[in-house]
Parts: sequence; C-alpha cells; structure tokens
Amino acid sequence: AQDKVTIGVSVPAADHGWTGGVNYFAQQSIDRLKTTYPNVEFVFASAPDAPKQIADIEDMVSTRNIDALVILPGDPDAMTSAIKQVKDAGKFVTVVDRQLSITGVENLYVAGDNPGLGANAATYFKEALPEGGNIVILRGLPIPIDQQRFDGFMSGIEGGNFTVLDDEFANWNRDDGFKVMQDFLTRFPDIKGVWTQDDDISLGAIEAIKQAGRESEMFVVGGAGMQQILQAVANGDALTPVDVSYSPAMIATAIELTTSHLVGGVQVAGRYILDSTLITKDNAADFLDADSPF
Amino acid sequence: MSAASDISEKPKRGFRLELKTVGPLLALLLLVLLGISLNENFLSYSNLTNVLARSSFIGIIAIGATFVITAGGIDLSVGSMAAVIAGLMIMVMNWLIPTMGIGWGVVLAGMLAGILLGGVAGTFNGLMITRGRIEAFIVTLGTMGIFRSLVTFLANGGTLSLNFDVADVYRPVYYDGLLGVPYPIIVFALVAIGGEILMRRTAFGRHCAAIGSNEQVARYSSINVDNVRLLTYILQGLLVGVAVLLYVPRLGSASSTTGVLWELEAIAGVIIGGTTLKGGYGRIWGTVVGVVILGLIGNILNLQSLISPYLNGAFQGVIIILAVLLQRGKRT
Amino acid sequence: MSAASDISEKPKRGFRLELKTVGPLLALLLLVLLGISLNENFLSYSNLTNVLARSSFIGIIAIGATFVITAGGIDLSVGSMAAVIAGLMIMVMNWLIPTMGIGWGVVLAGMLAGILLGGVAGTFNGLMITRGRIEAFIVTLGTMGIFRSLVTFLANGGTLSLNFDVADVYRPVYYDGLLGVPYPIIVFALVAIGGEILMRRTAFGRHCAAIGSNEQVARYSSINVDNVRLLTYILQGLLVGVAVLLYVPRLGSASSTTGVLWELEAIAGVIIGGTTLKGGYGRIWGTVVGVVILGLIGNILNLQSLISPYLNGAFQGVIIILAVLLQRGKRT
Amino acid sequence: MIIAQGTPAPAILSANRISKSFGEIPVLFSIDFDIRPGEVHAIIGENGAGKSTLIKILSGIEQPTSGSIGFDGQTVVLPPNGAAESMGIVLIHQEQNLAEHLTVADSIFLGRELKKFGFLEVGEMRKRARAVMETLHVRIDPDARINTLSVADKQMVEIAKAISRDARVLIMDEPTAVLSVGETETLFEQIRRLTARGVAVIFISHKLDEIMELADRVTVLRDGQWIATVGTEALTPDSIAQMMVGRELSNLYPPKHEPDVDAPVVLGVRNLVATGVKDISFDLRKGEILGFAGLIGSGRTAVAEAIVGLSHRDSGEITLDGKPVNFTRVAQSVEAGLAYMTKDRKGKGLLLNMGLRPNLTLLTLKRHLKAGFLDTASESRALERAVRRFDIRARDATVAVGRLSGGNQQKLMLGKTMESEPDIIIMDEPTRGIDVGTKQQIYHIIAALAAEGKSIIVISSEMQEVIGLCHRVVVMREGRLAGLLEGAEITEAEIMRYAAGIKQSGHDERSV
Ligand SMILES: Nc1ncnc2c1ncn2[C@@H]1O[C@H](COP(=O)(O)OP(=O)(O)OP(=O)(O)O)[C@@H](O)[C@H]1O
Ligand SMILES: Nc1ncnc2c1ncn2[C@@H]1O[C@H](COP(=O)(O)OP(=O)(O)OP(=O)(O)O)[C@@H](O)[C@H]1O
Ligand SMILES: [Mg+2]
Ligand SMILES: [Mg+2]
Repeated sequence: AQDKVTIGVSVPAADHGWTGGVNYFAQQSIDRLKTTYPNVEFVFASAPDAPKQIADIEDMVSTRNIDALVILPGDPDAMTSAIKQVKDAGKFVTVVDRQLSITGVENLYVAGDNPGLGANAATYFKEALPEGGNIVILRGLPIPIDQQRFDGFMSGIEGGNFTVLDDEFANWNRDDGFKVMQDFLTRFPDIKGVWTQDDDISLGAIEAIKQAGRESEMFVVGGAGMQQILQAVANGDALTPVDVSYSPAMIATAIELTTSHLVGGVQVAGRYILDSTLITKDNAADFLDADSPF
Repeated sequence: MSAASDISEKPKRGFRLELKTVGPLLALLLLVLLGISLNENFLSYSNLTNVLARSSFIGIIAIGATFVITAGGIDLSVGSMAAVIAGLMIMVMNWLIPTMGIGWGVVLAGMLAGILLGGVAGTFNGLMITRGRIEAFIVTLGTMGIFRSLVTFLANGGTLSLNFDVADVYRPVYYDGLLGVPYPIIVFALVAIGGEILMRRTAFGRHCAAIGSNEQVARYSSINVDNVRLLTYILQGLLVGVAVLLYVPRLGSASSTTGVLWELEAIAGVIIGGTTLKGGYGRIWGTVVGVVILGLIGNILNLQSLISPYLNGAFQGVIIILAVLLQRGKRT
Repeated sequence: MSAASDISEKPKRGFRLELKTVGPLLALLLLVLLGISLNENFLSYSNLTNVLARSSFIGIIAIGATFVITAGGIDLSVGSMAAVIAGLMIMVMNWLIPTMGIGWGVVLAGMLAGILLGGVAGTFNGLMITRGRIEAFIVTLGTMGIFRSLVTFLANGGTLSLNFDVADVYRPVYYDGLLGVPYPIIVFALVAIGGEILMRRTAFGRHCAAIGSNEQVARYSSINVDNVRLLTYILQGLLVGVAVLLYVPRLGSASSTTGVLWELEAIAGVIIGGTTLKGGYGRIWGTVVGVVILGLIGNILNLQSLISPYLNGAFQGVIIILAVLLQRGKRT
Repeated sequence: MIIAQGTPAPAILSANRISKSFGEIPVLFSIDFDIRPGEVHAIIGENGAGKSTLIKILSGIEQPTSGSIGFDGQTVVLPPNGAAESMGIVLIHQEQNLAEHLTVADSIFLGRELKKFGFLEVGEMRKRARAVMETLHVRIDPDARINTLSVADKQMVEIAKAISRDARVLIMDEPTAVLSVGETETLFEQIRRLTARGVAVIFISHKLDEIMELADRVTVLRDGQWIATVGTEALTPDSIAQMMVGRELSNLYPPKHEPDVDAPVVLGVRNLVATGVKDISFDLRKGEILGFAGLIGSGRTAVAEAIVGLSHRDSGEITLDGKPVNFTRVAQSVEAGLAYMTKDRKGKGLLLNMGLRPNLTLLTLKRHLKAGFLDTASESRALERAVRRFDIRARDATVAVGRLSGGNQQKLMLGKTMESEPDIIIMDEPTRGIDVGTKQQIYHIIAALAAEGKSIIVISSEMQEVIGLCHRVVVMREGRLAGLLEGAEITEAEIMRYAAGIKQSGHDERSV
C-alpha cells in the first residue's frame, strides 16, 4: 500500500442532528487522516436517500477508482445489493451503524447498539421510577432503527408497571418534538417520564415542558449524546438526569480503522460494536467535546 | 369566479357562492367539533393558544405566499429561506455579544438582521424572476437548494445554537404575551389584518390580482407588472423574516432541518383558503383559516390514539381534500 | 414559443427561437464539458451507463409528468405513489412464493401487479380531479400523504424487503442489458420515443396541449376534456408503475423513505426541458434532456472533491437556474 | 340565394319557443327561429339582446331553459360542448376561441384531426390548412403559433377553421367585427360558395350594410324578445335600425365641425420605425379626429402601441405638444394625457374573471385612493357614471365581466379608457361589436370630445366609420403611410386604392 490509496466515504445527508454529527465527524477524521497520510485520498459524499447513495458509491467505483468504501447506509435493506457489488468488485468494505440484510458482505462492521439504546433507557426508567407510572414516547422517523430502539425500550420496561400513554413520531426534529410534547401535555395530566430516544427531540420536548411549567413532574431521556444535553446532565439538571450514548463519532472510528488497514496493513475484520452506555452526572465529562456541532 | 370584494355589497347571492366562501370555515368548524369529541382538553385555552402560536410561523409565511400566488407566481424557497435566515440571525447575535453584551440590544439587532435578510432573499428571488425572466418555479426551486445548503454549511451539518443567555432574554417573544395572548398569535393577527387590508384596500392588492388574472391586461392598464411582481417576492421575504423572529426564540436554534417542507404547508394553506393556484384571486382570511386547519389536523392527531401514527399522513391527506371539496358546489 | 418539430422545416427562424429550443441541449453540453474537465473517467462507458440507468426512474416518471403538466395539471403524488407501489409489489411477490415458487413466474406476476397498481392510483387521482372537480394540486398533495402513510403502515414503520432468492432472479432487470446497454436505459429510451410520438403524432398529445392552453376552446372543439385529463393521470400512474419495475430490482426493498421528493425532481426535469408549467406546451425530448441534466449534476459533484458536500444543493440550484436561463433570450 | 323566392325548403335547424335564464335572470323569452338549407339568416339586435345566447343554444353550447330544438325535422337535444359539430352545426364564437399555444394548422383541425393508423397526418393537415388560407386570400403560415398572430389574423383562422369543417349549418357570431373591407369581401365570397352548396348560414353582425348585402332573411331580437323575421328585400337600413332600437335613428354620424387648420399639433410622429412599422410620419392636431385605415396587419395597431410605449421603438421621434417624448411604459403616456384603447378586449383589455368595478378603475386606480387606501365608494360612483354615459347593460354590477355580452364589454372598455380623462385618445376599433344605437351615441361622444379640444385617433376597419367621423384619414399599407386623405377625398374608393397599393403617395410632406 505504498501507492496512492483512495477511500470512499458515503454517509446520509445531514437531515437531523445525529446525521449532522456523522457528517461532521467524518469530515473531521478525513481532514486529520489526510495530513497524516498524504498518499491517501478520500472521496466524501452524503446522500439524502437510497438511490442517491447507491449512485454515489457507483460513481466512486467507476470514476474515482476507490480501494475501500466506508459506508453508513441510510436504508440498509435498499443498499445491500449495491454494497455487495462494490465488494464483488474487490474493494474493502466497512459498514457503519446499520446491518445489511445479508451477512458476509462487509469486511468490517462498526456499529452502535440500537436495541441497547432503548434497553439502557428502559433500565434507567425502572431505576428512577420503581413504582412505575405513566410515560409517553416520542419516536423518530418510521424506519428500522427507530423500530429497533422502540422494541428494545418496550421489552426493557416490561414488568416495571409502566403505562405507555401514547407514542407519536417526532421525526428526530426539535420542532416536531415541541409540538408533539405540547399536545401530550394538554392531553395527559399525569406524566412521570418521557422517552424521546434522540436528543434533538428532547430539546423540543423540554421547551414544551418548561412552557407548561411542569418541569418538576417528569424527566426526559433521549439518546445519542448531544453536547447541549450532556452539559445539562453534567450540571445535574433534574429534567434531563441521564442520556444514552450513541455517538455519531463511530464513523470516525470506522474511517480510521479502514485507513490503518489499507495503509498500515493492520488486520481489521469482524464487528466493532460501540456500546450504548448510560451517561450520568458522573461520567458525562468523558463524553463532552466542545468542538462537536452535535 | 367572482371578486370577493364585491360580496359584502351583495349579500343576496345564491347558495353555491356562499359555499365557496364559507367552505373553509365549515371545514374548520367540523374539525373543531371532531377535536371536541375526541378530547375535552381540546377547547382549553392553553391548547388553543398552543395551536395558534405554532401555526403563526407558517401562517405569516402563507400570507406572503397569498400575494405571490395571487399575482400568478410561486415561491418554493420559503422553508429554506427561513432556515438560513434563522441561522444567520443566530450567528449575528452570537457575534455581537462580545461588543454589545447580553441584552435586548443584541436581540433587536438580530431581529433587524432577520428582517433585512428576508428582504434581501426575497429581492433576489424577485429580481431573478422579473429581470431574469426565469419561471418562478425554477428560480425558487434553485434558491430552495441554495438556501438549504447554505444553512447546512454554516451549521457545519449540525445545529446553530443561540447563546444561552441571549436566548433567555429573547425567549419571552415566543412564550409571553399581552393580556394572556401569546405574542406569536398577536403578530400573526396583525400581519393577517395588514395583509387583508393590503389585498382588499390598496392598489397593490388589486394590481396583484390583475396580474395573476391576465398579465397582458395588467400591462395594457399601465400597471408596472415587473415591479408589482417583484414587490410580492420582497413582501414574501420580509414576512419569512418576521416568521423567523418568532421561531428563533422558541428553541433558540437553527439547523438544516429547520423549515423543511414549510413551503408545501404554506401553499396548501393558501389553496385550502380558497386562493386560486393559477393566480388572479386571493383572500387573506381564507389563508388564515387554511393554515389553522392544517395546524388543527396535527393537534387532533396528537390528541387521540385511535389512528396508528403511521397513518397520520393519510388522515392529513384526507382532511385536506375534504376541506377543499367542501368549497365546491355540485358543478363548478 | 415554437414546437421542436418546426425546426427542421424552418431553419430560417431567428436566433432567439433557436436558443429556446437548443437551450437545454446547450446546458447539457456545458455540463458534459465540465464533467470531462474534472475527471477522465467521466466519459467512460460505465460511468455514462450508470448515470443514464439511474436517471431512468425519474425520467420515466417525468415523461408522464410532461403530459400531466402540458394538459394544465400537476401530480405531486408520484414519489409516494412509487413507494406504495414498490411496497405492494414486494408484498405480492413474497406472498406468491409459497404457491408459485422462486422464479420468473413470481417476478412477472409482481410486475403485472405493479403496472396495475400504477393504473389504479393514477385513475384515483384523475377521477378526483376530473369528476370531483378539486384542484390537482390539492388532490395530489392529499394522495401524496395518503400513499406515503400507506407504505409506512404496510412496512410497519420499517422496510419491506423482497425475498432474496426472488431478488436474485429479478436483479438482472436492472443490472443486465441488451448488447451492453442496461435494460433501464432501453426502457427509458422506449418510453421516451413512445412519449414523443404520443405527444407529437397523436390526437391525444395535441388535445393535451389544447386543454392546457385553453380548456374552453378544447371543450368547444368537442374534445372530451375530462377524459383526456383523466388519461394523463392514468398514464402518469402507469409510468410510475413502469419506473417501479426498474426500481425494485435495484433496491429490492421499499420503505417510508422510498421516492421522497421524486415529484419535485420530475417536475424540475420537465420544466428544465422547456415545458410550460402553466400548460399548453410540452416536449418530451426536452424532459429527457432535463432529467439527464439533473442526473449529471449529481454525478459531477461526485467527480471532484472541491465543493463541500454540504454545498451540493447550492450547486444543483445554481445549475438548474442556469439551465433555464440559457433558454431565455434577451427579451421575452 | 337560391331559395330566396318560391316555396321555402323545410328548415334544417329550428328553435321552437326557446327560453333561457341564467340563474334567476331571464335572457331569452320564447323565441322562434329557423334556418333553411342554402339560406343566410341574419340575427340583429342591440347589445345584450340575446343573439349570442340564442346561437349558443342552437349549437348546443348552452341548453335552453324551456322550448325545443328541431334538426332535420326531428326534435333533438343537442349534445353539449360543441359536440354538435359532428351533426354539421359549426359555430364561430363571438369571442375568439383559439388556444394560444397551438399552431394555425393544429387549431384548424383541433378536435377532428386527420389520422392514419391512429397517427396524425401532420403534413396533410398542414397542406389543407394552407389551402383553406389560400381560398381566403390570407397569408398566414400554417405553422405559426396563434399567440404570434394579430387579432384579425386570428379571426381569419377561426373562419378558416369553420369553413373547413363539413358544415350543414354554419353559425357566425360577428365574424366581421375586426375585419376590414377586403377580408369581409372574401368571407362573403366563401359564404356564397357554401350556401350555393346548400349550407345554411346564421350570421350575426352590427354592420347593417353587410346584412343588406348578404342575408336572405333577418330576425330581430330586442331585450330577449323576438320582434320580427322578415325577408331582406323588404327592408332598408333605416327600417332595420328602427326595429332593433325601437326608435328612429336619424343621423348615425354627428355633423363634422370644421377642422381648424391652424390648430396646434399635439402629437407629432416622425419616421417611426418599430415592430410591424417600417416608417411613418404624421401629425395630430388639437380637436382633430384622425382616422387610420388599412388592411389587416397593415401596422396600425403597431403604430399606436409603439407610440404609447407598449412595444419597443427602434427609431423615430415622437413629440407631445412640441416636446419630444419617449414612453417606455404605458403609465408614462397615460400620465402625459395620452391613452390607448386596445381592440383585443379579451386578451388585453378586460379582466374577464372580475367584476365591472375593478375593471373600470384598473387604469386609474390612483384617483380612487383616500389616504392611500382604495375608496370603493368613489369607484362605485365612477361605475355609475360610466354605465350612464356608455349605456353599459349588466343586470348585476358584480357579475364577472366575461359574462357580459360582447358589446357591453366593449362599452366597459371604452369607459375604462375614458376614466383617465386623456387629451389624446387612440381608439383601436372603438365600436367593435357595438350595436347601431350605441354606436351613434359613441360617435357623438367622440365628436363632442373633439369639439372640447381633445384629439382623437380612430383606428378602424369599418370604412363608413372612418369616412363618417374623421377629419383626415391616414391609410397604411405594410407598415408605411400609403396616403393621407382630407375632406372630400375621404371616400371608400380612394381609401381602398391606397390600402391595396394601387395608388401610392408617400406624401410625407402633406402631413404637416
Ligand atoms: N353565462 C352567463 N351568465 C349570466 N348572464 C349571461 C351569461 N351569458 C350571457 N348573459 C347575459 O345574457 C344577456 C344576453 O347576452 P348575449 O351575449 O346573448 O347578447 P348579444 O345579443 O350577443 O349582445 P352583443 O351584441 O353585445 O354581443 C346579457 O345580458 C348577458 O349579460
Ligand atoms: N412581434 C412581432 N413580430 C413580428 N411581426 C409582428 C409582430 N407584431 C406585429 N407584427 C406584424 O406587424 C404587422 C402589423 O400588425 P398590426 O397588428 O399592427 O396591424 P393592424 O394594421 O393593426 O392590423 P389589424 O389591427 O387590422 O390586425 C403585422 O403584419 C403583424 O403580423
Ligand atoms: Mg353577442
Ligand atoms: Mg393591429
């Protein structure tokens, strides 16, 4: 691997906070690695939907002659056969975050733990509300990872005497989080806990709760480890006592591993699952990163 | 098709016309009845003010869109424009803090910047359309992409957040109010009244309708078609600016997802309100009703558990079609 | 405004007119030159077939949209329609496997279902618009929400995936070809040629233009306006079905995000190609050029690393505006 | 003309006690009417009398409220929306009905395209379209788009469209309103050719001399009532007018006051070159009525539009009261007291979907502002004045202008132009579609304006109008001034000679 090496990086467009973070960390690690390894060239593309993302990786193969592909597939089922073609063309393939629909395509799999994100949150709910109680759920978009998190949470709270009053989609979006939470507050006089599974949604929900003056009645647990929320956790804010990590920085890990494999001949293969850990007041400092836009 | 301004003078019209006029109101009424039947909190003061305050952004934008559409144009860029204005406004405020300190000074400067940026963006759209002679659909589709990219770029793919202390100063603009009526609702109402007057009682409004109805006739009637049209886009831009002034204090942030699909929602509100998509006839009060209908649909969906959240969009779609169906007599 | 067919017969026309006709082609040429200058692989056979093949979905849909728009209508539902058809098609195929086994039988049955569903969806839109007399914008905005919800509901919020063995059988429909030309390109070309003939050489095409230009005149010329208009929506539905036939073997799945914003892309392609948004004049070959331009923009963005991917949308926006600007003479 | 005397052939199309109301408002009252093969049956009546409504019913465009239609001796219900064309009933609408985006050939064959194996025979249609144009002696490119044609050319395309269909009954609603003498003559030739083949023609016109020349029988309507049906030979123009208007029409044209040769020149045009105008110079004096005559497409409208700034001026000088002016927008010319009234009332004159009031004041909205806001009361007063002055008949001031009868639309447009109280008025076909009674009124208004010291240019294809009204007449031909006639020279023959290019003067020196 002494000649020029080209690595393609394909991620979904920054259409909410977390993917925004993915874009940021990908860009950052590319910039860093480019100075470290001058003979490595990176091709970076972000796509708003599956056909565009497939188009991006096709272009990387046919016009940019990539040697390896690091991809966070927006819609893994739709992308599977296209990624397989890249693999079949003899490229090294690293898949990030989302499982393809057939096994054995990727050389390397780097991922967070979606069911774990739900389950960890559920564990905290049980802990914080030993008596159980009424909770509401603000979901993301109707796509598989949302379903995995949701299922993880639902099975996690089993036996905890919780009543899920309702769940609605807030589209991983602050504005929608605000709206849905406002209406939940109108509708339900008694809410003990809110699970939003995403910090963007949390931020909207928190504003709605503050507006209604019901901060003291409930807490909000999100996910993904957004700086603003982590700060609040670190400060011991009662409204956001904890968060669950699901860092977009996993893309950087994947890019670094792939690069060191190609350039340094480091053998990497298999699965790297980054835990979804519970972030509390005590360990929040470990997750803070002042430069991150997420 | 008949000009609405005449209606007040002739209340003796037939049933069909009244249906056309009362249609959106009727749809609104049915929706309210549905809301009441689903949840006793629906009519609560806090719920109603919540819904109206939430609708104010789209509402203010849609009032601008009513002028654009009445004059035969279209503006697809409003959602992205709102996002980029919000982003720039936040950057301006954050940037001014070291010199101006925390306080209303910074907020007012930011607000001024927001309005100005809106005017500039609208002027850009308008000039491309009137001087460049490019279809409004294409120009604003293009600027929609440009504005959206710009905010993503400025936010580095993430979120631009307003300094927390400034946000605290600014927050009351969304959450407080006068005599219990939240400011967003007051601003929305003022813009609506102003819009209604502008549309019905000024030469500008008349000229918009004339241009949308038949551009040639307008030109032969010594109306400066290009200028009037340009003005509609500038007005649209300014109103997007006003909407952003109310949006930023709510969450204190802007990102690449801010304002996504607002254009569609605004246009839908305008059309549900009875304005003709092809131009030539527009009514502001209809737009207000249309936007409130759209706001209520979302609210009602959140107030019940009967419909699977997966089917929210279908419910919305059905209501939109029904709302317009109510305006149609048997044969139009 | 002049039909393309006139050009060959009347080469003596003025420069302005030619610019209008040649405009999209010129934009295409400039884009190709840009591509060549950026990357030597741009003109490679595999790159060009890649771009054309992936433009085929939008292209086929946009050809349908050209008829709808020429006849003075609009269809915002095509993207969601594609998603729900893809979803149902996959469900039908998966469901047939136990009875029919893995093989072309299942695939053909699925394809048939896809086309039929397209026809049904198009008929629904068309009937609401022509018999229900509701604005096309509203009807298709409504069905856009309905179709989108439906696919989300069917997929239970997740993804509907085609059985992998059937997908293997079906895959060649996208990836293989005839004499080295991928099938999607062949189908796109056939649909384009058929569309061009339908538009230029049949009474249907002419009636579409007449209706879009002046509905009253069409009516007085004993054209059955409602039927022609209905047919444009049915045709649009069928072509969405055809596009889905090529889409499913490529992705093997459908979800709530399938086909999002395709409607905007299709309409943009149509308008860039020189068809008038307000109806009355449409040209199929222009639409093909418009769609290819849109496809090339994405490709060119991938050929270089100069522009931050955050700014892709801005680049796209600028190119879209420029492509249309090229069609405008100095004074229109 | 064949069946003028002797036993009349049985009627091919008849209206039997037809009544029609729009909503509550009755428009026709129990009308009887019939038309026989080979006959030209004219319908005359004041504006809004119900002529257009009657023939719309006779062609199935509108359905009668009561009464029945007979066709070939059978009682029928005509199919709607022009489908009656398949029965051989062909209508030329009063308002031009062409799709602007289509080509001439497309328009002529619209709805009954020639097809072979399901595909259009484009070449054949183009050929036939050209052939029809030739029989009409007009040079219009079959491939030209309708939106590039002048109003008159569009009318010729409509006529071509109608006569090229296999009509048994051909109904024409004011086909000659924008045609000049030459084109009218060709049209009549074609009508005679058709009637000789047994085609029945229903003909509506406000030009009584045309009626006298062409019609076999005349039916008179007044206020929706049938007044009389008489053979043309029993009529004189005066008696027709009397039946129409219900009163004696003495002098159609007001006496011309002596033109003041020393009056100052208010509008001077020198070597004007613009789109459609090759080179023209003329002067308009204070208090003068200057006529513009010429064949269609001779550039009269183009001159007017170039003067007021509606179209681009390539070169030439224009002076107003001796001072050079350069209007780039109409607003400037209106401001300067120079108003132009278009002849294309549907395309350029009126907003058809709006009511009378906004239309009337559109040009002069500034005058109806009070503290910056529209003063609708003042607008309504203006409307009342205009309705009185121009005898605009609308049953309801809020009705969309598109629903007014053609003549009343024209009157409204006149009112709209006059609202700006111009010193110089250029009127393009001012009496297009206006009945004789109102015409007389309008002529008197024009003459009174001139007497007041206003100056007026009348562009008209109606020769009698130019002769009866104008002090001097500019005759245009192919974008140039072909002749300038004064006093006793103003005769039909003389105008025709210049217009047709038989006589040439290039008399720029006479236009002092
Ligand atoms: N669609 C309609 N709705 C309401 N009123 C109508 C409609 N069409 C015509 N009218 C009314 O019917 C009356 C007769 O109109 P019509 O057009 O038949 O008159 P006309 O004799 O042709 O007049 P003109 O010589 O001015 O063309 C008018 O008062 C007109 O306003
Ligand atoms: N934009 C244009 N491009 C080319 N030729 C034009 C254009 N506008 C007008 N013309 C031509 O200029 C000539 C003058 O047209 P104009 O309409 O002024 O004639 P006119 O004497 O008023 O005839 P009429 O009023 O009877 O139709 C016509 O031959 C017309 O086709
Ligand atoms: Mg008439
Ligand atoms: Mg003219």
